[in-house]
Amino acid sequence: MEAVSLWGLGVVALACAVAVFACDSMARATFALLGSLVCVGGVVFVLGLPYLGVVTVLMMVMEMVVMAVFMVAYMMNPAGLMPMSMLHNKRGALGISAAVFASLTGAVFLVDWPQRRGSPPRDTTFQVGKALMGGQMLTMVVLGFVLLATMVAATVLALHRGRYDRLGDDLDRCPARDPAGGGVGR
Amino acid sequence: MSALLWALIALPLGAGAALLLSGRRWNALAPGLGLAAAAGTFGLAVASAVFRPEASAPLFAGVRAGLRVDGLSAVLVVAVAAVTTAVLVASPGELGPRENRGRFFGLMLLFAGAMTVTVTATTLPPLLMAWEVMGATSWALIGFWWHRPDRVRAADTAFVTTRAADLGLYLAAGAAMAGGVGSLDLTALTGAQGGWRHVACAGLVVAALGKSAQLPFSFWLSHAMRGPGPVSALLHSATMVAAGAYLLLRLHPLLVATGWAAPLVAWTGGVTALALGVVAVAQRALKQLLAASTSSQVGFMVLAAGVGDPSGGTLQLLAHAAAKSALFLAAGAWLTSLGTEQLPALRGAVRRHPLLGAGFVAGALALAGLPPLSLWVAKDEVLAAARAQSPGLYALGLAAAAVAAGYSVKALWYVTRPLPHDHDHDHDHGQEQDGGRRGARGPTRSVSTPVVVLAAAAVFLGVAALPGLSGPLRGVLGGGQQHAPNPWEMALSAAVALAAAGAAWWWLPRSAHAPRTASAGKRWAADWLSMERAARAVLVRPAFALARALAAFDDRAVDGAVHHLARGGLTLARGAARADDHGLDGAVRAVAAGCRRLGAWARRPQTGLLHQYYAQAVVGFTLLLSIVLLVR
Amino acid sequence: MTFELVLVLAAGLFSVGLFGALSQQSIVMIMMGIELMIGGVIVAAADFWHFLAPAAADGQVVIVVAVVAMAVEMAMGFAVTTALYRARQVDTTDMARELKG
Amino acid sequence: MLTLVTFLPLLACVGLALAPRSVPDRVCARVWAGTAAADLALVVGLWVGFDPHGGMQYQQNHPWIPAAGVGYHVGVDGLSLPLVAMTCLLFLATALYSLRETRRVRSYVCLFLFLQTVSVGLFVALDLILFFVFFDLSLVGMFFVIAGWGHGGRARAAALTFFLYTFTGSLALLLGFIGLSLAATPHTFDLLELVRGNPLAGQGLYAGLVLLALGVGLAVKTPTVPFHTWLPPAHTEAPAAGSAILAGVLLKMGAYGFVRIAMPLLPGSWRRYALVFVIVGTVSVVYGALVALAQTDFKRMIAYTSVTHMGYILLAVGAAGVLAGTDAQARSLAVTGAVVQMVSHGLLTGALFLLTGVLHDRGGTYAMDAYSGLSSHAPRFAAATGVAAFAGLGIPGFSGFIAEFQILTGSLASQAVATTCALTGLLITAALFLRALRHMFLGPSRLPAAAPATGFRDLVPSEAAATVPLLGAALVIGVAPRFLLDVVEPASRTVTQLVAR
Repeated sequence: MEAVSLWGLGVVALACAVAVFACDSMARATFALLGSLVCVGGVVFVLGLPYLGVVTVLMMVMEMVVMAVFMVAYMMNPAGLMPMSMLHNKRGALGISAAVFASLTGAVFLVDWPQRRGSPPRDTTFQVGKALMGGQMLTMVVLGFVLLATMVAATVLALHRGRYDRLGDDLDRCPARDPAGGGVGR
Repeated sequence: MSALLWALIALPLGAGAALLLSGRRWNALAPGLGLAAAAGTFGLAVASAVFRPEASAPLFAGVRAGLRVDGLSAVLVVAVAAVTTAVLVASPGELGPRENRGRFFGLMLLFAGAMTVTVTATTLPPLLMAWEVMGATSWALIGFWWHRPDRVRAADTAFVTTRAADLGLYLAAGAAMAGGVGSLDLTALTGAQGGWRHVACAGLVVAALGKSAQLPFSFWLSHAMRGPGPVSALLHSATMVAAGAYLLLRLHPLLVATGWAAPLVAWTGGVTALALGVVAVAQRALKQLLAASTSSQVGFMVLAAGVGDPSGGTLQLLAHAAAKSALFLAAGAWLTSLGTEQLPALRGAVRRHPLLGAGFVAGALALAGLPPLSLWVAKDEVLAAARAQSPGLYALGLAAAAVAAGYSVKALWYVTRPLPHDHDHDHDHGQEQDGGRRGARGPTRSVSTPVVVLAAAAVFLGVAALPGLSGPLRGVLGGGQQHAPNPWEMALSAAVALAAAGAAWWWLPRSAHAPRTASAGKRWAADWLSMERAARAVLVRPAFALARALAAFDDRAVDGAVHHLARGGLTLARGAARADDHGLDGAVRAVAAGCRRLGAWARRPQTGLLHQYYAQAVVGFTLLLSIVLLVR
Repeated sequence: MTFELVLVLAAGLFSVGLFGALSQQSIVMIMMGIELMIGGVIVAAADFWHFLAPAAADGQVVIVVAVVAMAVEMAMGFAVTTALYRARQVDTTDMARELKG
Repeated sequence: MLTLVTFLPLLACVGLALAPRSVPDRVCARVWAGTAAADLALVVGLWVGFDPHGGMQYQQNHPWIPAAGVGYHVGVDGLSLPLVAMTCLLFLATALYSLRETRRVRSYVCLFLFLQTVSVGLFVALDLILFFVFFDLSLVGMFFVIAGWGHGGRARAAALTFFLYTFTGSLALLLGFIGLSLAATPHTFDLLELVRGNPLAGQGLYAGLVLLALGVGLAVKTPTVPFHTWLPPAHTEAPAAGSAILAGVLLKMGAYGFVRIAMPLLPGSWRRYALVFVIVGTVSVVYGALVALAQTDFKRMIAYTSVTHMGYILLAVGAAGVLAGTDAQARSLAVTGAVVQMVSHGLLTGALFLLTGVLHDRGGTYAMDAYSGLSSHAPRFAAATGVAAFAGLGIPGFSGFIAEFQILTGSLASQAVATTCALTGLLITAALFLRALRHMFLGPSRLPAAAPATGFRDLVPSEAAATVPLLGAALVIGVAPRFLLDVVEPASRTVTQLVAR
């Protein structure tokens, strides 16, 4: 049963992945990607990690919806209305990715993987939670900071007003013409 | 007692130096002062001859400057002082009032002092010092009228020749020191070991022959005649030329000790006597004739020294000194008054100045060696001693005596001819004006008296040497195996002298008028056996050529080498600079350019295209992965 | 055998993503390619965890990190695209080559 | 006391240099003359208090560079005292001579005061490095004198040649000194210790090399034949006072070096290579005399005669090193003769060069054939030059004869052939001096074109006061040499014993 479901999810994932780059319209590409990543979540679920599987699926859904909003915002051919080939250097990319695929699969089959050690705990979610909150606390902290930094950086980058506007063209106006009044010494 | 000897030396040297420095300031007083000093010296000389003082002073390390008046030097000191006084009496006549008399009298006194030191020295250094000072004063006196370059050149020749011979004395001193005679005492020279004694003896002989104008060196005496009259009278007749003979007489023991020296000296003396006699006969000028005769007479003294007859030699020296200085004074006087010294032009000079003429005649007769006079007696002594040595020498001596008679009579003949008819004309056509003095006025009495006195001394000295009376003289001179001449020898030499005189007297009128066809021999003899030309060709000209060659070599080769070295240094420097600019700097610049190119290459992958970066990243990772897998 | 097959699946996903990232001009499509690659990584991590080391939680931590990475990548991608679009009104990598060396 | 004698001129020099510009030239010259006179008086004081048999006296020894074993060690003995006295007398003479100098008098005076300090310093130095320092400073001083006040167009070139040539020599000397100090244990440059220790007794080759270095260095300074070509141009271009000092004092530094350093410190190798020095000396004598004979320039001729006189010294010093065939008396006589020759050559050639200065001042040229019959124009000048020339060629009654007689007598024993050749030097020197006197002073009167219309002025008092005392000193040494020989003989005996050990 597990093998069959794995096979199914795998084939669907690969098909959706290929579809992402095959279809013209951005929207269809987005949903193909969603499909592929949902199958990935399913595979993880099947492999005994229900919590992580569900988390992956949830995140993918959110991302794809956001991506759809961007498609509309930037009018990037949302519905295949303006077919344009966004590809360049296809042969080079194909060659490299085929080479990578070949070397990876070669490695998979050539390396004599060690035997399984230990058995999966009863509750894998508890295992990852205890690990994150225990031994891997450093990873948890780092991830936390990374996420925070990403939020700040993404916001700053995306703002229409740069952080230097208030200082004028030659960057040395004193005091700065700050649209949002207040601040030190003003 | 040594104070007397120091005074004897100090008086002439001091007075001479003072007069020399005074120069023209006391021109009028100079003759008086000079004469006084000379007289004082004469007095001291007589005193020292009597008391025989001795003195010495430290000079070098282990070498003392010793002076002593013994038999031989006593006689000579008195003789020198006497002749100096006589000549200085005659000098004012010679020199005009405008001449630098201080310098003249100063130099003459300096010379007298030096001669005194020479005859009294017992060690080599003072002898050498006096010897050289005599040479220097003779240079100064010969070149006294220095306005005429030929006179100065003559003085130079004389000085250089005598100095060349004087090197022998330096050699002798060195040899003595090397031979172990540390004190350089003359008497101790025979004690020098091995070859050094021969070297010392050779040096002394050469120096003596040089100073006494013997054969190889006698040409300088003809140049010395260019000096003023009194100078020739004092230096080049009585004292300086006699110094060499005196030295040989004193060092006879050394000559005998070395074996070869005595015969060499004897034969040189004899040959010089003969050769220079012939030269004298061939001369046309009176002073040249007298000079050659001096050389030949000194030859007799050297002969005496060679055969070991100090008393005969000394007597010859004294007699010759008196006679020859008289003759020279007379010749000098005539030169100033008649303005010429050529014999034909001096015809009848005796008649013009009777007193002076008488002295000249007496001196000439003595010089001829005619029987009753002093030179004949002295010559006999010498010839007797020579005969004891070897008959060859005796024959040589007799021939020389004959020739001596010949040239004396020649001089006499010309001088005593009757005055030519144009009596007054003779006066003013004076040929070469010497020293710019007009010869108009006759010789004053101050010249005649010393001439007469000297001539008288020359005549009567012979008496002292007669066999009966010669005993005390020999005692004074310190004896030695003497050969009193036996009567037949004296008769033989008298006969030879008279015969030669008669023949000359007979032959002269004929040759005087005969056309002058001078044969090669006559010209050779007239030119003093062309010794000077030989010396100049053999020594002087090559020396100058060598000097010029060396100077050129020095400037080109040695200096050139240094400059080439410097130039080589410069080219090396330039080469290094070039190598530095193109070599090293070039390399550095090439490296810089290479880096720039590498920089450009390094920027090529940075194309700005995102996907190419991804491709590069993937390729990089795969390489890293493979390395990690392979390496581990 | 399924262990290797799942790994092949992961490799396949990774390669397709790579192909997409390399060949697409539009930034968004490139981000999609990267999304797929990270998905491949998640599958591989889960597979390793499941078949090799179920006792340790490291596999799961890798998955968590991968998920966070996916989120960060998406956020920053859109921020950069927005800034780029605002500045240059262009959204393809070919036009934005100012950083050329 | 010695330090005062050495550095008094330097004090005056510094005083003058710092004095305000307003000090007139005449005062500078007078200060120089006064200082020189004071220095001479001090040296006479030293001489009076000097005990001939006392060896090294008035010693002062202070550490200067202790790490390298270098000390400021000065002292005087029989060898150096006469030379110091002669140096001070010569500098006083040049001071008097230069009273009428007009060109940049202040720096001229300072240079000469500096030169006096350096020369006296060298003769009293008993430390090799101190000797070397003064040796080189003298070169510097003389370079500026020749370059600055030389009259020829080629003055600078001559000065440069002089400096570079002798400086290279001094480097060889330094090499030798270092070799010497390294051989001594503990390393020291002090002369007396090196003499006492005799460090190089055994090593044959090493000592030979050190002697070669010293020999070359000193041979360049006393110009011996192969290395003499810097002397004639240096002299012809130098001003009168400069060339008097160059000939009178600087040449003695090299000769003094042989007697003070080479012989006592390297007895073994000196004895082994004495023949080389004898040959070089004899060649210098004959070569110098012959080349001088061929000169047409009066000053250049005198320069070459200096080479001859230095050749005599080298002959004597070389002969003193040969033990075979001689006894101690002959060898010490030779060394005494060498020292007296240094003093006499200093006095006589110094006077001669000052007189040639007068000649150039009046006639504008040194060429001998430009002048004739000068004694009618300037009798006193002619008399002085005549006396100097005759003293130079070795006429008894002057110091030249005393020196040359002792040298030749002392050297003949061991070096018969070489000394006989050197004798010809005497004859050639006599011939060339007489030829020069005849050409220039006697005969009909003729002046060079450059001579002023007023004719040839006779000696002015300042010039007479400069040259006559020098000739007077030479005369005193010639007539009564005992006062000098009493001082020199003990020292030369010690040197002879040192060489023989």
